[in-house]
Amino acid sequence: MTEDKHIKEQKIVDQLSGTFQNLTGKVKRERRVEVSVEKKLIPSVLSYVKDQLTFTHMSHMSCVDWLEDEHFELVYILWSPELKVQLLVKTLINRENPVIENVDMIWGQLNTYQREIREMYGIQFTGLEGREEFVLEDWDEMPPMRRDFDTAEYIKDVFFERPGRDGAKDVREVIATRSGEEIPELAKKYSRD
Amino acid sequence: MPNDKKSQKIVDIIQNAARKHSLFVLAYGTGCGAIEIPPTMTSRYDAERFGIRGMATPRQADVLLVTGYLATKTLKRVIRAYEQMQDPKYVIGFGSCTINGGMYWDSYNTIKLLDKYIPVDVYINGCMPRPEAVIEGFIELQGLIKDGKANGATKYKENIDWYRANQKKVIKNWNMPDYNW
Amino acid sequence: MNSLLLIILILLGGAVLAYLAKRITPMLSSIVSFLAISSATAVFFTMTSSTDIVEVNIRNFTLEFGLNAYSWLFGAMVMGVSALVSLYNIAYMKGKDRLGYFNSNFTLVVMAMMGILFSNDWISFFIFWEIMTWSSFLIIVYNGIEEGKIGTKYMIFSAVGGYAMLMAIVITNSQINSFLISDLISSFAGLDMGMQSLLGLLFMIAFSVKAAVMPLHVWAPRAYSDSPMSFTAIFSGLLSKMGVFGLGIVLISVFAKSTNSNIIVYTEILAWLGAITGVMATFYAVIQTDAKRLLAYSSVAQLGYIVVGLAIGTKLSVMAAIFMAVMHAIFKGTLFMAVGAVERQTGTTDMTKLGALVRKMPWTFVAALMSIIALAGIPPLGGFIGKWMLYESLITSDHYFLIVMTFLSSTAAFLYSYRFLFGIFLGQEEKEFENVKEAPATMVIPMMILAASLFFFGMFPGYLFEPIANSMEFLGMGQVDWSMTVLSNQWGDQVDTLSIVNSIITIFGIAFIFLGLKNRKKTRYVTTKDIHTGGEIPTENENLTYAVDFYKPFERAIEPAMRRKMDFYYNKFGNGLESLFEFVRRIYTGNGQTYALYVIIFLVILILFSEQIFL
Amino acid sequence: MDNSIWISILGFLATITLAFVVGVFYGGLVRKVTARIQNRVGPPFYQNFFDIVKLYSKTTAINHGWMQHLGPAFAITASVTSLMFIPILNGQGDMMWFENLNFKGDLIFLLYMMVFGSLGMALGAGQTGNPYSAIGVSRGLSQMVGYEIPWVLALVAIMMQAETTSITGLIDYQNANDTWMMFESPLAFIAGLLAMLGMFHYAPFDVPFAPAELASGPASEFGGKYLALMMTSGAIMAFVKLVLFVDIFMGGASNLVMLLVKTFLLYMVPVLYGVVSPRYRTEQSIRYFWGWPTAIGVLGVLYVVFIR
Amino acid sequence: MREKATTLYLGPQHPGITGNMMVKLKVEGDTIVKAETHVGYLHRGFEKLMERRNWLQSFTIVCRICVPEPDPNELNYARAVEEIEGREVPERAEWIRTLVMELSRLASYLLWFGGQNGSAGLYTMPQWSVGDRDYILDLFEELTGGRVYHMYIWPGGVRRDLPEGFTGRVLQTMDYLEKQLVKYDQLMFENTIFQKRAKGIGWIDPAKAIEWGVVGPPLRGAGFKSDVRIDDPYLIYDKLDFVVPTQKGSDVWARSLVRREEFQQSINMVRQIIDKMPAGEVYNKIPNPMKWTIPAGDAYVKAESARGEFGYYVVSDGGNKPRRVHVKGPAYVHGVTLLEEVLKGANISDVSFIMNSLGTCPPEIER
Repeated sequence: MTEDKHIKEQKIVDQLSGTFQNLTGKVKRERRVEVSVEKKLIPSVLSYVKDQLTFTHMSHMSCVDWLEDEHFELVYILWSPELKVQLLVKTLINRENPVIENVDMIWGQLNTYQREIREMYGIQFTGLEGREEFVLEDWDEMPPMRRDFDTAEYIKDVFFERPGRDGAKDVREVIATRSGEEIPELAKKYSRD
Repeated sequence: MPNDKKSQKIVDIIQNAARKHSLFVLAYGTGCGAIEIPPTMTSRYDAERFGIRGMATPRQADVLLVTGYLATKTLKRVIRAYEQMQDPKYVIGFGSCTINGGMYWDSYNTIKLLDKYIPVDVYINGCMPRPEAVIEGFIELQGLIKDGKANGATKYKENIDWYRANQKKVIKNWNMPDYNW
Repeated sequence: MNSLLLIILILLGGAVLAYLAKRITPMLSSIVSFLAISSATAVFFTMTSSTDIVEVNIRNFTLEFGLNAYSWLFGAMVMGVSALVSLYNIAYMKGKDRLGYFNSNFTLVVMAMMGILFSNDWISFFIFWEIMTWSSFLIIVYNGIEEGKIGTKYMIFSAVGGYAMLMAIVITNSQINSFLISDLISSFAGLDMGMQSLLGLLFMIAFSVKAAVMPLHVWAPRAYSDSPMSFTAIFSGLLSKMGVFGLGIVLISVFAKSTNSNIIVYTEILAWLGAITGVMATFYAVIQTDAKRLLAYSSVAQLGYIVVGLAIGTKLSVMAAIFMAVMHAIFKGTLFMAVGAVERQTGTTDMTKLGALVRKMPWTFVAALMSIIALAGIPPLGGFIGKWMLYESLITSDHYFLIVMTFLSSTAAFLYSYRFLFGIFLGQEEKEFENVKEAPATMVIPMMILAASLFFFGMFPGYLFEPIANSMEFLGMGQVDWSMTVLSNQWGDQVDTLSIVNSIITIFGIAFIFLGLKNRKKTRYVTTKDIHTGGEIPTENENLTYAVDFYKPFERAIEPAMRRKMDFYYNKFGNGLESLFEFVRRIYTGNGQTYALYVIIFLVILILFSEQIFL
Repeated sequence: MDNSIWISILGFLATITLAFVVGVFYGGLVRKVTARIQNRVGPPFYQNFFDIVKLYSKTTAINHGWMQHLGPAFAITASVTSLMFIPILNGQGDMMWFENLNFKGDLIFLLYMMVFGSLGMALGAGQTGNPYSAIGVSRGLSQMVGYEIPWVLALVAIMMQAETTSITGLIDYQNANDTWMMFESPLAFIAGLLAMLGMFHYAPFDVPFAPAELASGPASEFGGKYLALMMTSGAIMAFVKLVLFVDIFMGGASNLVMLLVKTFLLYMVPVLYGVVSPRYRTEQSIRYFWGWPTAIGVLGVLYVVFIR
Repeated sequence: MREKATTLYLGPQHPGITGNMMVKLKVEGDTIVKAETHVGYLHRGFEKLMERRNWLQSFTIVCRICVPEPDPNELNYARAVEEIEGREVPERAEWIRTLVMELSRLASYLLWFGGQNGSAGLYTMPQWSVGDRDYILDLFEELTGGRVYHMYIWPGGVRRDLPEGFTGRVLQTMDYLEKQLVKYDQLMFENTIFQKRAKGIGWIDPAKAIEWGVVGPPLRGAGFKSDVRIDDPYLIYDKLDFVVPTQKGSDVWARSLVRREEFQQSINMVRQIIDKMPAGEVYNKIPNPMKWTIPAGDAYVKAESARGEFGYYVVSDGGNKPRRVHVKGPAYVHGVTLLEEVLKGANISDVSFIMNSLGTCPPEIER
């Protein structure tokens, strides 16, 4: 990852860190640039890169739950059709009070992404419009994509247990014992007991 | 139950033969198994040979094909579609997910055992079942119909309370009209 | 006393009494009106005969009243329908304002129509014609200011028609020196060519206004739809038939004998105008959202067919036209009454708001269904017979493109027929109309009687053919063959209505009973909310009725034809005339007495200075 | 009363049975032919019998009110009554069984009788309150206005040529002149054929039932006995339309074999056209009928009027 | 008082809908005034499930995200893992991966030919093209053992080498498909009714296409020469000779033509790959999967699927399970924001038609 190999990528990082304070950026590889900013800078950084740096295409927006570090990481993934560079804008928000500004006026489809993240992680986007329910229906538990949501516990309460899963036994083994058949050698081999 | 051919009346035999040879499938691709339905219905496997045919609305359909796992949101629609169908009606559980949850056994949003919620006449296993397996399942169902043994709908009506309790356990906001049987 | 005068006097007295009776109680006014009309009907059916002739001498000229087979037919239609409508009127108008005003004018219209039918000379014809125009105008403006404009439009067109008629009468008198209708009939052929053409044009304009033929139809839809429905049943069903009545006399008895080639061109043009009226009015009816407006346009379209039939002038086509005129009076009367019942029970006639009244108002629905089937011309009801004869007459008289035009409009009529029934009676049940009840019996019974008569005439059209054949003989069409249940054209093709009806009833009965009885116990009756919506559960306030822009694709397809709206030009023209007619409106202050006074002054002037005017 | 009424009732029943069997059989054959074009085996030709019997044997039914009975009842009434009034064979010996009410109605009556069923069906569909049904009806009726125009033009042309409006009269005319109407006035035949494509509601004119948009269209809420009766009447109606067309354009048929051959060949026209065509939108379909077919129909009428 | 517009529930149980989703339409007449996409009927919580499975177990899951076209998912996941871990992939494996990708693209287009024409009411086309798709599925079955889900592309290469004689059978199938393409042309692209239906329908404003996030054939149909295979080259696409077709119309017809041309291009590419494929190893073996850990880091990789750009954002926290796998399918934008926008003012007849042309596929929206 030498400097001379990624000139246009480095130029983007330089321009961004020159414009915004507290912005750290690096070139990850060819055509991949990553910057980290404070959460209050997100709207201005996004509109800057869209208008000035030709990152007109919004590829993706993601969220990672760092439970241990007590923050969520939001990632805005942008693409410049002219420079052919993928830009990842990252920001951290507090896990206790997950609020960030809504930016769907910059890219309309961000509305969908933010609604999904709101539903899945419980992050509030101030001023975000749109239906409260996106994917889930009548969900009254903790937002399911948070890492402290235990699906195994949840399904025990709500759904019927999958037979054969009790006691972490192998399915074939359980079925075989139930019907009184001989347990095949193959099954014994994989038994977890 | 002596439900073999001898004890059936002649009318029943005709009816069952007609039912057997004419299965209208509700065109509802509930899960990812729906991707194997087009090959089943089209030129290579051609399920229409056996009188299997897609129908657009539940009023006209005989067979509800649950193609794979059901998310709880879909389960509600499936129940509604199933109850809108007219007797005699049959359910085919398609794929491992309907049998025991399949690879989504620990998902928070899919049901694991289909026949706790609606009665299933025939299961087809596999992930996904090949079109040959699907047709095999239909032929199995045809055999059951011929012998008058495909009585899932009757079972559902008799045990409606039990089924309803199970359904309401998963579907939190039960705002569907309750049907009187 | 002569029965004709008796009828006129009963009705006139009824009008006056109805006006006075509102002082006692408003309801009484409607009842008086009903009593007057029904007793006049009783007199008409029991005491009149076609030989009654009575002469009334005023100063130096004579008004002659009489009855003939032709006017008897129309008289029977007018009296029969208006008696039922006035029964309906009692409940319909209950609780409305200014009942005395309404009912006296209502009775006056019936009186005027009977007067027109009884007139043997053009003077009394004209006088009653004007009374009819004025009293109907007064009812149009009954509802208020907005109706004032509609009334003005109606008045302008009626005035054009009236002046045309007046001129025609004056010219007739100057040519043959007689006011008698029969004299005109006998001596028309002797007039010179130019005079024949002129008279023809004037009379056609005069009657076409009331019959709402294409360029002169503009007043009709709004006037029909915005009057009280019990009056519209008469307005659209009967009053427009006076135009048909006049056209019948002029076209058949007068022109048919003419050798003038211009006249034949006129009748051809009139036939085409009738057909175009039919198509355009049907298209307009298809895109309406208000049930009353829809029926109003449909009336215009139906009158188009009748005009076609009269203008073609073969035996079969005239028979078809008169048959359709009678049928139209019956089914359109029923439909307007049904709409009135719906309006009374729900408060609206907007088809985008109504829905699923079939369970709430089943009898109204049955009446409307029968009428719609007749309107669409579907066998076995009466409407079919008129349509069949019209087509047969068109094809046997080589009017090959006219048949396509009429067929186009009658096929498009299925669209608005269905729209009407669907919009009001079918579709999703609405919370708003949950507590709607069936209309009172006095409203339902007249509708059912009329609907039943449609069925009767569909089965035995011969009962109607007989008077029609007689009146055609009177009009000089010669001997007309008819039979009780068999229709036939001049190529010898036949349709047997009795076997059609039998066949339909048998098969329909078997199928209906089969469906009703099979698995009767296991048939679940569900609400209209329990439908297939892709598995979703519709929320409460979501609209599941397909009601707005029902025929959007069709509208898109006929867009080129609809681009030039005739109404638009007339409205422009009307706006230009607005200031001119401002003073006219100032005279029509909306007070009944003023109108009555005005009418009386007009009549007195007409009679006193008749010599100066007419000679 | 003498025996003749029983014989005629037997004749009715024989006619209905024939029409039903042939109609259903054709329905199965159509599925088979379609399947062969689509590179597959297809259902057996008697598949539609099973379907209808199965639907009759459904034990429950949904009903949204008594008007829903009306739709299928009207449909079957229209098809059976039309059948009664159509000459099926024009020979002398066989005619006895299939004569029915042939001489008591004519072409214009039939035009209206065939609409009777559609309007009834539409009313039944309206009662259910399903928006898809209403849209389907709106499309179907709109399209009907489209194809009725060339159809009437075609009929007017041939009726004026033969100077009769009765179907038996038209057959007699063709027999007397020893020709078929399709050769006598070919333009009218083409217009009629194009209109017939619309009457059969195969692609590209299947907007009222377009599954990709409307599920089942007007029949969305009809199942079990209702759908069975509708399928029965549909089978009979297909037969009626075919026989009518054969009668007026192709000289009728003198025996059953001839009838089957002619009707089958005729039926293949809309079916084969449908197999390779996508669906028109409603207004496109109306405009299509008001375009070339109508022009050809007008020319056909003028041809009869001026050339003949 | 009911609202003016009629509500139409198009789905989830509706034959015209592509998959298990619902478009709630508000219509006035047959014109749509508002469309709302409702998804979630297929939500399984894949991304949650992957947190509970180790790196290799997740492979069985990713392919199930997009049912009609599972291979881009496998590829993306594998490439993301390789990028974070820094694992080398043998040259031959890259070629085989490309072959698999192009075959899967062909299969997907064949399914699309069927869907597009099925929604237009031409039912012969699905019968032919879905039947022909089975020939490709047969190839997959021979190569991977699975008809639909292959689980063939693994980190470090592909699971096994090509079977004996496989390339010959691939070429045979390509010849057959090329022959069939002529038939498809006759039935679909030269069909005047289809053209009448397709032209001017589902128009996307080219000026806003990039901003709205349009990718794949719809974007190329709007006149943009945008393809991940040339913009951000992966595998061995830079060594292949192919054109990226574009059209100006930006309507259903333009998209159809783009797809038709790409179908031809893919056939050509498969031939080139088989022609030039080098010999060698296909698999850089991974350690014991239960103990296989990936160093902390993240990667966003993308690949061009038949419906557009598929993106995977994979985060590792240094453990033996992924911290986060976030999938972005083309339908995420096409099926929600774009569809709602395009359907405004459209005709009811065209809803399914437009959905097919955009390639809406619900499982990748909700996962």
